[in-house]
Amino acid sequence: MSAISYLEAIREGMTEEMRRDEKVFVMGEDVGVYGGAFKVTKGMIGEFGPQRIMDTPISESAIIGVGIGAAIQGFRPICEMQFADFVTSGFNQIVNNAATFYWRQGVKTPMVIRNPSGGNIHGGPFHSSNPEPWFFRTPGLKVVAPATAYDAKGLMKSAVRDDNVVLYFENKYLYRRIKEELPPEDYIVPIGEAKLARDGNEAVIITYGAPVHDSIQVCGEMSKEEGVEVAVLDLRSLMPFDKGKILTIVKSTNRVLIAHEHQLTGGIGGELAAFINENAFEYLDAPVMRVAAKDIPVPFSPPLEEYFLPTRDKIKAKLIELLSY
Amino acid sequence: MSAISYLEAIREGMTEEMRRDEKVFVMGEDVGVYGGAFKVTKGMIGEFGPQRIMDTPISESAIIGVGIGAAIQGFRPICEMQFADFVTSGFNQIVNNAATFYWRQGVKTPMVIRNPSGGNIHGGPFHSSNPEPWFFRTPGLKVVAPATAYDAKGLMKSAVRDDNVVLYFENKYLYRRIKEELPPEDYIVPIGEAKLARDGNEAVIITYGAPVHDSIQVCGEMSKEEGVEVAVLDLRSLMPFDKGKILTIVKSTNRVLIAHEHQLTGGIGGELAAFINENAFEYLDAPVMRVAAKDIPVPFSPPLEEYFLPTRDKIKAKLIELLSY
Amino acid sequence: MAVKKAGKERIKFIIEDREYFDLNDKKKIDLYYYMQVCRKAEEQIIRLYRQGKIVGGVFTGRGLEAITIGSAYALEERDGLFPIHRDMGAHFVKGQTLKTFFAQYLGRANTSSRGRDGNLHLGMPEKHIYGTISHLGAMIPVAVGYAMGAKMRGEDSVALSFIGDGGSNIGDFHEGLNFAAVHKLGFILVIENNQYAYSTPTQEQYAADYLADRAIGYGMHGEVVYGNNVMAVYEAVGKAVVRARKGEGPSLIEARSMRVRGHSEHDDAFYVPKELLQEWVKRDPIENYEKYLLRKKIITKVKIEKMIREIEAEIREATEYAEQSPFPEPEDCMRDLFA
Amino acid sequence: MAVKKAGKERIKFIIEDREYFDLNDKKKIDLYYYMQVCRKAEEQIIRLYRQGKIVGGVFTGRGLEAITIGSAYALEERDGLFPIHRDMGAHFVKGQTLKTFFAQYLGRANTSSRGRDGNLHLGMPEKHIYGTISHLGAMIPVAVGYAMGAKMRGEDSVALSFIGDGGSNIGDFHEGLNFAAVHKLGFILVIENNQYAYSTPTQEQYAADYLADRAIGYGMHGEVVYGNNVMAVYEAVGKAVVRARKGEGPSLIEARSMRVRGHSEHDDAFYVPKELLQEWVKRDPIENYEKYLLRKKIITKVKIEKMIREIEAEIREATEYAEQSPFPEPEDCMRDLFA
Ligand SMILES: Cc1ncc(C[n+]2csc(CCOP(=O)(O)OP(=O)(O)O)c2C)c(N)n1
Ligand SMILES: Cc1ncc(C[n+]2csc(CCOP(=O)(O)OP(=O)(O)O)c2C)c(N)n1
Ligand SMILES: [Mg+2]
Ligand SMILES: [Mg+2]
Repeated sequence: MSAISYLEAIREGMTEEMRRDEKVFVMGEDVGVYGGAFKVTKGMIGEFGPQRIMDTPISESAIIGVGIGAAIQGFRPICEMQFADFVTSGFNQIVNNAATFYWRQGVKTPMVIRNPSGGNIHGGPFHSSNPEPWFFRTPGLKVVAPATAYDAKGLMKSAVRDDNVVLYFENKYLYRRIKEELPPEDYIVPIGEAKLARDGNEAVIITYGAPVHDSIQVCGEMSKEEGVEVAVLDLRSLMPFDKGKILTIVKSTNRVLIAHEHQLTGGIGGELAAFINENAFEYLDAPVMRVAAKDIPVPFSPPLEEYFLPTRDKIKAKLIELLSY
Repeated sequence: MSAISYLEAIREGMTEEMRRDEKVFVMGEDVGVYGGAFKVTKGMIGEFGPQRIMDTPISESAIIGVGIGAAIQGFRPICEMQFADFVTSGFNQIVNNAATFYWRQGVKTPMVIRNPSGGNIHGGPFHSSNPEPWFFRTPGLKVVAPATAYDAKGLMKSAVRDDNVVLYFENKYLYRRIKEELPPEDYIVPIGEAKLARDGNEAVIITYGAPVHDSIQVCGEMSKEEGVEVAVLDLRSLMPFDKGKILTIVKSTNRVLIAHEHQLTGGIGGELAAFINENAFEYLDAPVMRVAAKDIPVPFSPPLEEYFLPTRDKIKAKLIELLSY
Repeated sequence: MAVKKAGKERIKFIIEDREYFDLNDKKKIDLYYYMQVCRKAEEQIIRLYRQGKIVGGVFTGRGLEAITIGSAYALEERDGLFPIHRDMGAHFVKGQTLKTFFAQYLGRANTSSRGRDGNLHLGMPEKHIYGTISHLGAMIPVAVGYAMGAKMRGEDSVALSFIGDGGSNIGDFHEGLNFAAVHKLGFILVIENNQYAYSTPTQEQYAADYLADRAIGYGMHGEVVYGNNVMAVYEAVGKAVVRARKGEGPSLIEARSMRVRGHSEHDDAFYVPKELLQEWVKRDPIENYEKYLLRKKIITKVKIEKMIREIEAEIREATEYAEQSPFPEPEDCMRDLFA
Repeated sequence: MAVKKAGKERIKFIIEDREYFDLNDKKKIDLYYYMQVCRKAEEQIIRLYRQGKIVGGVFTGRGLEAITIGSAYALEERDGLFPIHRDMGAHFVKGQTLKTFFAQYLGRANTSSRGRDGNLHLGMPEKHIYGTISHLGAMIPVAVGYAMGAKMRGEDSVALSFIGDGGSNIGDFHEGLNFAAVHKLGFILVIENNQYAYSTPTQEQYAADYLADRAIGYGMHGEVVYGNNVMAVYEAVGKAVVRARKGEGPSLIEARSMRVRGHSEHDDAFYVPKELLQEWVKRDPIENYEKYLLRKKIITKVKIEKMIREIEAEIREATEYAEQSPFPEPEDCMRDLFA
């Protein structure tokens, strides 16, 4: 058994589910012979053929809408957005059609929408964004965002098996940068469960996606440098988010830093902070603090993007501020 | 001088700006001879003609996109969405094109996008929504949401004069239900300034739109019944929101209830709560509490919609909970 | 080289006296029956609306019955129907009951949407009727996907949807039709060209001679029919269904008619020229079809009267049923956000 | 009645020996010059990319120079240009400088986007060049609005934009063109049909014979040209500009060509059949045009060599300028979110 990358884990998750259930299929731009812009579906057409690894016209709204229709017919489409940024072109189908069909008509529309997202690749404003907050606030959608290969595979499997619409945010920066040995047997990561990525008692960083790794590293440094142990809670699922685990760790650490790669204002961190404030107010020794991207579109040129992103340095600085409050 | 309705105030705002500046024009579905689905633009075509009160095909994305192009040419379009719900069909143009043009290319795109929004009219999930949180979190957009005729007019004028993209959320329920005498002279309400709609010292309800009126009424009742004076801060502008006024009133009341008509989770209240928590932690005698719509689409049948909305009863109950914390 | 298009007047606004596809007398009477059911049911809705009993606004398909009924009559039970806001006629053909119809308009609990979705967003999944969302055009890609699902399962069922002259100008129309054409799916889109989109006349919605010509740009079959001749509509859609089942791909059928009432019941349609309205009131699809059936001796006056009495009785009964049906429990709307 | 369409083969893939609109020898040499500038500049970009100096990916318009340059050459300064990802040729004609071009690709501060927007999202507002966003089709309605603004001001300036065979299938294509046709706006859309959209061949993007046929469904002028003949492209767009200025409405021009490199520089285009590629490499728009100019004695070998030397010198100079240009200050990106 050898280690596989985050990207390969996504592919394995899809492949195994497609073997298990013939109703599962993939559709998107260039997913077939080409294997997708990031090669996530590479080789899959060889095993499953063009009917189940289906290239589509450049029509994000139709990709989602057709996916809904196929789901009504009992299929389980995995719709790929070439970049998460383009999900805005299918926005209406997601938030009004897909999100509501079951609630308003009792019609199930199981589907996964894959969104390669995130920055740090010099993609500029339209190839680097993290659009999950728009969906996080939309009733009827589930939202997941794995940070490790293990979770990428396990959450993909859960998403495919889920009878609802699951927005799957995969972080492009992590694709080939992290590797892990995965269990040989079938496993899933349940949607809605956070994971304690690092234990600690002086504070907790609640985060997901790429900043999970930065946070763990920062906490390691803080442990060495200052002797403080800070926990890292990897949400993994954003909607529903794991209220139980959040409150437990908050109540035992009493100091909370929320870190996310998308912009600060109106981000998911706001909701988490409000939730923690409402439900664990008496336990807080300091205000819930947040570190996030700046409130501008993702800039292109390296010095700007570095300035924009919630880098390790910024996480560390904010953590020190929190600990010294 | 006689009182005019909220709806008439919007029309007056547009009309006066169109008289003042020939670059201002209105475009949207059925805004011309028909005067708009809600008759907000009624009669305006008589004064300004079909070139400046322009009917469009049913193409929300083009309405916004064409508006951007006209703005590049020095015009100041006011684009009407027939219902705010349909803004999702123009979502991509707003969040990626309109919101970023100036920042990324130095090209100004002054425009107003009017969104008749809100529930309590038995319109069902797609004629009753409050989509402002999606835009609130999108860098590059200004967002306003007046609750009174005075502010409706004054904010319309500011929005038209602003060199940026302003999303103007007008509450349909208020259209003909509230009236006010307005000053005869030209006035504006600056974007970014909240207004103390009611003074008080025991707590503050921070809100905007229709719940402003419910909040004021609830506070009146509480004053009579319990002798407590609770302030109501009407945000009026959501982006930028008035950080100064918020912190001032929070620091003098020490208890905060946020009320908004859209769904709780991922709503604007989350950001406000997080912001208050971050910046006035030591002043809080209770957690920042929120009252909002339920986390489902807006239901159609009256008993369901009543259950869904943050009604006066619910605001009052939450306020009592806050005061007795 | 510049593109060419076919000449201008492509249809006659009369019920031509000829054979129509596979229509026999029984089917012709069926079509008449459904048109009367739809007309009478919608008249009842208007009555209830005036009595303040309807939740929400009221849109009807008056004058468009030939389109919605002629189209849906070409479907089998297993085919998917994706009706929009003027397509109650199609519902009834496909198996929507008068009881669920009235219950829905009164906001009651006993419909597939349990009072959650707007009155005309009625569905009936067990009959493969999928309730629309309000956003025009949004159901087109979904119906295309339904057709794709059928193909993937190796079945020959088709999907049918509708769109207006106004709604045809939204992006999803384009993306959906193009997708269907590329994959040669069994999808049929009927354009209800009723000359107005709310207050906006067609020349402010599009500049083409015929919306059906958009089919050329997608590489699919396109066709124009007289929308007030139920047999012609049935024929065009029926043939489209045959092609679809054979795997010959999608069809775009433009049915020309006129909206003879306001956009919805609160709209007096002051913006519609009186002469235009009069002309089309005279072309009423039911009255003229009735004349045709009588003239051809397919039906008798007596039979018609009996039929109408039965329909009216059924409508009364369904209305009572609906009025006695419970409103949903408030908390019920919190259930089933997720499956 | 079913709709009709015109026959199949509508263009010849050769540079025909005939008059082209108002092209005289000077203009013909101009066209050649810009094509060489574009070709050489993009070759330099590829060199810099291989040296790891470029920020972001690299997309080129190689083989499409006749389309982008022939089109933009029909514009005046006041006309709006809305180029997309393969249209550097159009930029140069419209006044984009080699210096700003290279500075942009190196992520430097001294361009209209100050390092904020992606390399090919270059603009130059003072020359009425508006940098695209990535979302395909999104600039179409914007360009239509630019044309509408011109009309509202009583001016006759026009707007030109491009779209690919793939991008033509996105909703904004439909909404934008329909809007332009209804309002008879001075908008010209050139479809760069280069047979592939990333890895996807045209038959998986659309099923129509010609994308230009979509013009019929909008009621506008549609036309197909050989995209590797710069004069034919210029002629079609030039005439469209004349019509646009006269208020005769928009045009949709499909230029047929081939993408002779990968989608971007990281793509070796393994999915493109070798023969197809060879066929089109032989049809290189610059080489064949050069032969035409030499054969017609419009230019000489000597003049060409001198021209190329000058271009290459200018490119070297611009590259140096760009490499010496500063990166933006980090905090600069926080400015000007609002005007
Ligand atoms: C995307 C979208 N925009 C606007 C509306 C509001 N609206 C509802 S019906 C209608 C007019 C529709 O006209 P048409 O498509 O011709 O259908 P008709 O009502 O004439 O049958 C409009 C503008 C909508 N439902 N969806
Ligand atoms: C809405 C949207 N979806 C997907 C993409 C990703 N993408 C960029 S270029 C491209 C292929 C474009 O093909 P085509 O339109 O034919 O233009 P070409 O590159 O061949 O010139 C794709 C899929 C995008 N930019 N925008
Ligand atoms: Mg219509
Ligand atoms: Mg292409």
